Amino acid sequence: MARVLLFGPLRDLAGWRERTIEAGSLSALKAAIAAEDAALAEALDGPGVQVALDQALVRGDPKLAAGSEVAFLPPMSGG
Amino acid sequence: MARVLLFGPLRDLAGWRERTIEAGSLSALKAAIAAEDAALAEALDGPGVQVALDQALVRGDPKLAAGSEVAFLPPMSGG
Amino acid sequence: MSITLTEEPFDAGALLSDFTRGRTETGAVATFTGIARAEQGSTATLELEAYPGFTEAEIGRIAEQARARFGLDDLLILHRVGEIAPGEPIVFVATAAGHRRAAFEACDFLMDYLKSKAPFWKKEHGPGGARWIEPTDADHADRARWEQETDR
Amino acid sequence: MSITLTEEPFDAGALLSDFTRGRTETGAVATFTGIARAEQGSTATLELEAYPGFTEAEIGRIAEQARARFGLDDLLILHRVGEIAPGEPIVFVATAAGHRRAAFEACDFLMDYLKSKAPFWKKEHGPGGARWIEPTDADHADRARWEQETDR
Repeated sequence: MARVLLFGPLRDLAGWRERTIEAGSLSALKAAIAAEDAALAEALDGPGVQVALDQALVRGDPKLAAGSEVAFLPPMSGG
Repeated sequence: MARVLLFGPLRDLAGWRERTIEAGSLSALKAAIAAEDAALAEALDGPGVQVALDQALVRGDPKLAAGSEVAFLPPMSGG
Repeated sequence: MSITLTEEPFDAGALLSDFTRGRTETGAVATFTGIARAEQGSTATLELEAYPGFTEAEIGRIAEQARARFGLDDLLILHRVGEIAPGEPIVFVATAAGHRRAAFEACDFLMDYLKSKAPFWKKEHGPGGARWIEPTDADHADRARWEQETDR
Repeated sequence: MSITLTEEPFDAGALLSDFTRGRTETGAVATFTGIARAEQGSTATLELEAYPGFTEAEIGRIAEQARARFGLDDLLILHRVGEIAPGEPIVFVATAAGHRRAAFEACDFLMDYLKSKAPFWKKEHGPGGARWIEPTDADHADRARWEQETDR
């Protein structure tokens, strides 16, 4: 069960900010999202979207542990 | 009678900050000062010393009116 | 070194008073206060979202860079999140250094970073609806100045 | 636009609070606070002399230049005169503008002027006696930056 967080425009698009989703890897997590919201899944792969796993930026397809926190960060706007 | 003001190191050298001196022009004023304090008179002509007449910088040998304020400004140090 | 996010309005002056107090070895304190503009009378409200923990840590990394690069004695960053009304301060940065050039440059550097790259997402609620905002070209150009300087 | 000389210690934060209050159209406020350093534990006191009237007028001329050159909404300069103890603020400059670059640059410009050319005479009373101070080479170099920019 990963805790999934969405920020900025991704949150508006999805209609939620935080959910728990069953997935053992980032690619499995995205597949689970795509199965119910194709537009959101496409946006998560959009230009400039970064992924943070337990508050550190990651690339590739990391494994997810029970209680992992996965955040999808669209391009940052600055303050 | 001109009101004469000294600032910074000129004031320390002269031992006074403000005096009234009888003089009809800047050159006459300097001559009056030289008559009693040659070291001060020399310092007033030293490098970077500016003269303000009634709070405006002047050059040359302006006439002094009764109640003129003449200030000798050594090089400014900034704040 | 203090980095804080807050949902409450703040008084930049009170922060400066605290920051300046008792600094007998610091010659120079520079500050910047960013204020939400009313944008010619429109009553736009800003909504600023952060990723708690991550956002402070990312700002902290850059603050540590600034401290080392400019030889700062200390720095303070306070940033609003949540809903911000026109006229309210959004961000306050203070830098303390021995001499003024370091204090000014560090403050400028930190603001360029905060405005262009810090992990915030900003939404403007105006009369015509809401829209997400991205950094301006000027913000990117401002930040790029510091990278060019490093290359020299 | 406010230019003041004062013989009393002041709180930079209180000045910033007043300066910032109610500015709904100003996006950016930059400040600088200069503090008398204790200079590695020596207990030097500064004595700063101005020519009342003339000094404010000269600073006002430069302040008006800064206002026009950088498009400032407002500015404030407060400068101590008389005896200043280590740790006490000597000068506070605040600039308000629509955007941060103008506010920063104007504040920097005003400080360079104040430190190198403003009509003050500064005496340091240290353990080894008193001496009059002239601007450093760095102060002159800082100020010269703005003249080069005008030439371009």
